[in-house]
Amino acid sequence: MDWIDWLSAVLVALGALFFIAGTVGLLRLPDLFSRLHALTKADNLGLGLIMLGVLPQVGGPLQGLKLLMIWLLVLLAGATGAHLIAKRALRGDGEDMFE
Amino acid sequence: MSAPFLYGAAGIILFALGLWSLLVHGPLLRRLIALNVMGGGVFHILIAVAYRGDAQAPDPVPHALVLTGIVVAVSATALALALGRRLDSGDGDD
Amino acid sequence: MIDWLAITIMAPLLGAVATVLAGSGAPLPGAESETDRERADRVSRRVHRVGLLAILASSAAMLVATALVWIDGPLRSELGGWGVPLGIAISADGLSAAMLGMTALVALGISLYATGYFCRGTISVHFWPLWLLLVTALNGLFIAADLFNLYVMLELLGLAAAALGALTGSREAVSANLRYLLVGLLGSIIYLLGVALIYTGYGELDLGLVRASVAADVAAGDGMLPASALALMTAGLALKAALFPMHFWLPPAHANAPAPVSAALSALVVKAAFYLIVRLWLDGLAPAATGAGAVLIGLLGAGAVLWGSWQALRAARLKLLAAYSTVAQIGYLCLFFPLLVEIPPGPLRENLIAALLLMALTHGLAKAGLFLAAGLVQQSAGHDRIEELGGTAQNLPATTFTIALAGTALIGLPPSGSFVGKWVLMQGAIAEGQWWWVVVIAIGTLLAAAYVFRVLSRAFGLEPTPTRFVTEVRTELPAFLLALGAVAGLGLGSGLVWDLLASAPMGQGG
Amino acid sequence: MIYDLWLLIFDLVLLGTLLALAVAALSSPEPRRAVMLFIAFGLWLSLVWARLRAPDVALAEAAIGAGLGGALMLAAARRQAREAQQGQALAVERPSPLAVWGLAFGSLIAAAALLWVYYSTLHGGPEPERLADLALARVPESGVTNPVTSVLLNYRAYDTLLELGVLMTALLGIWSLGRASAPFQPAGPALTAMVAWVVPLLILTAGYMLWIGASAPGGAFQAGALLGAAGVILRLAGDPAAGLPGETAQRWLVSLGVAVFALVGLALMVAGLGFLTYPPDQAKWLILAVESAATVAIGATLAAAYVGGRRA
Repeated sequence: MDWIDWLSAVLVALGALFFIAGTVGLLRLPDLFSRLHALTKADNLGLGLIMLGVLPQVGGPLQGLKLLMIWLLVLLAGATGAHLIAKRALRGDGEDMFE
Repeated sequence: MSAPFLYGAAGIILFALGLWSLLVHGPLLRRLIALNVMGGGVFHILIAVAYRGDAQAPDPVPHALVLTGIVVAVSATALALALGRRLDSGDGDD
Repeated sequence: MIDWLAITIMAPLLGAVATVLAGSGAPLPGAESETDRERADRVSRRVHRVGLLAILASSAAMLVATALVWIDGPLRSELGGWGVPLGIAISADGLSAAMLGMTALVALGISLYATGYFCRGTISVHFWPLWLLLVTALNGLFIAADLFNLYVMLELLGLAAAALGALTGSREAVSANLRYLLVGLLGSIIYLLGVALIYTGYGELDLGLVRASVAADVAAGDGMLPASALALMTAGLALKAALFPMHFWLPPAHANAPAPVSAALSALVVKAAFYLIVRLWLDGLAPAATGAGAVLIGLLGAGAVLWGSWQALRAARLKLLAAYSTVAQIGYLCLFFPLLVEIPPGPLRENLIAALLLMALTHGLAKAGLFLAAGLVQQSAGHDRIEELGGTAQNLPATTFTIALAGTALIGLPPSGSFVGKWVLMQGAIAEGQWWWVVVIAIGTLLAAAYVFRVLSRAFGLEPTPTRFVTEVRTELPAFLLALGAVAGLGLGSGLVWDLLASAPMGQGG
Repeated sequence: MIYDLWLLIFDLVLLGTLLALAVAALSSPEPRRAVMLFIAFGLWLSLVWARLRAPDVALAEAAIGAGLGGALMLAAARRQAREAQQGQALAVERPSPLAVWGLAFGSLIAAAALLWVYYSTLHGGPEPERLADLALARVPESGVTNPVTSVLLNYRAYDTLLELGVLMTALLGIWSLGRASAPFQPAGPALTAMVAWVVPLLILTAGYMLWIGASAPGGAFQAGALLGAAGVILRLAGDPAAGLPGETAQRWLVSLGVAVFALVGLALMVAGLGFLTYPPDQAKWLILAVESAATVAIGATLAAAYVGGRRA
């Protein structure tokens, strides 16, 4: 293993740590908002780190671009999802999505 | 002990778990989940048989069979859910 | 180059597509205005025309395929030009051809009847595409020579059948057919597990190749894998064929479907699952068939004959009676298994296989006729409660005659095809020294006579003499012809079945 | 294949998690929780399949099995939960302990027997010659270079044609059952903004997936699932039709796959090559045509199934 591989390994491990932290937060934190916060923050960061770690290992710039896009999509979906959950929680737990 | 056996064995356990749940639990949604887990178990066996180690390309035939199976399973699930919805909504329309 | 086997699948499949397109513009359920009704009638007529055309083309192709097998022997075609084991083959021997021919006749009868039965509303818009897909699946199943292709056909059959059965939309129909769908799915998954085991062990899916590999394995004294696979597949298919005691889903599902659908389900769909059991036991996995397993099937069959006939006798409704009678009739077919496994290949065994096929065909025609007639009774009387059927013969003489003819075939009176079938079965049982099956057949026949006469005695109540024999040709004639075919056609022409099987024996086509 | 220790541990963790997720999904009585766990199970299953070098199937399971199947189940679970809230209490089922344990015992016996058969099949004798080498060797003649696509659209094209028939049958059954389910209310600005980004991206990705399927993991089913997912997202954001056109056009779209596939097959038969027998030099384009039609049909069918019935 040369230093690039070591760097990858460290970054991926760090990313995994963030995921664990996010999961622990989801399970242990008291209310929905802080859980949401922990989860999205940790996941976004964790995935970003894992992506950075894998980036030097891929075959070409196109694959790297795909990885970047995956991260951006997850960011977008995560942010929207968190927003929707929070909005619904603020309005009270009715079936407000129905007509 | 080999990877195909280990993975195939997990498939058989999934099949048995799903079968048990299907026979024990009544509600439609739980039955459908059980059937899908059983199906997943069978697919898992086929995927495990297709795996020939990391040095050799896997067998594409079981892969295609499983792909077909997945589409068939989701079709059946969709129809069953529609029948269940019709049952819940009563005889209002038609 | 015309591949008639492929056409038997493609004609109904493309017909289904055509009826899907023709069904555009039907009003939504609940729309009741005058223009809506007019629109519904217009669309409905269009779909009927397209559908009838498609079923005529399909039946013609099926009959051509049957005739070709009869004249030239087995048909086989390797799709995609890859050849087995890589590609998929379809093939037809005498057994497949006979099932194709029966399906063509029953499908024609049901289709003609449906144009009259579904003349109101938009139900025809939903009926035709699903019905043509059901025919596709049936044909596909009868000519399939590949274990996984059979799985796809089974699923197509199960989904189309459950959707058709729920067409009336009544609570009973939807709940019974939801249960039928789930049972069918369970059966398919168990079958697929058997296929997965076969692929694990032999790495092939073509029935002919699997048969050779299994034979080699069994000859080497190692039959555990094929026996387990056969057990799994049979269990899965027994669920679908409603083999006692896995018949619980059948009576409500068949009794609550619209009459043409009940006829198709009882005459064809259940038979297709049973056909596949026969195909596996006598052809694809035949070397792995064990006597103990066959005796178990025979015992379940005996249970089905007794229980099904008894329940039919106690049934309050005509369609429920017909459905329980189907359970019993599947039982008779199972009684052949313990004999077939014991008897070595030869004329006696060929005789038994032909008799089995003859009984299946007779029941197919007779039960289709009975269900179609029951549907007419239900439409005319507004119900099908047997106790209140007095005077039906006066209102619907032709239909009552149809019920009597179908009853003759169900009991197994001469000259019906099932008389010949039962006769050969009893001969075989006595020749093999397994006389107890004869007792079961005798009790079942007596019970069948009792439930048929129970209906007829109600129907011939003392009422004024009818003025017209036939009230509506379009619906009454197909039912009558099917029942007549079961009694006279297959009874007097039972030699045809022997000819067909002799010209294309099993195990050579696939 | 002899195991190295780390790989064995890795595999055991992977499979242990899979089984734990299955148990959790199967044993949860609350419908929404059960469905979410089932979706997690499906995603994990696709991860395991990726480990077994089955990326095509992994994609399909994630997109179709867990994704669209999950979306359909989630809609049903949500409706049940709403009915439960409105006082139509969910039937509380308490299966008798005897049945529970008896059936557990029965399933255990069945599993043990199957494991024994499976073990002796795999390790009882020489590894059988399966179709792998034959299938891989003939890929160059099949018109595509992804072996799974070779099997799906050439060697076993007949299966795939009928599989499209199964999908169509399910939708026709759904249509026969009556009206569509109630739509969702229009989305707020955040979701609308996401939809505006994601739906075009999904359609673009579907096209890419379809094209790349000839040579790399992907193909008509994965691409169709992406189109179906676009429909699901549109419906969630408030479009009651899930982005689908009017009824007549919908009927054309959902039957397009079967129709083109069957007509190509028959045309080849009439041309003297045999049903579904592609000439090797034109196989590539014929397969692309069939796959394009199938992609559109699969996407439209899945989206229409999510709508759940006929609409005015």
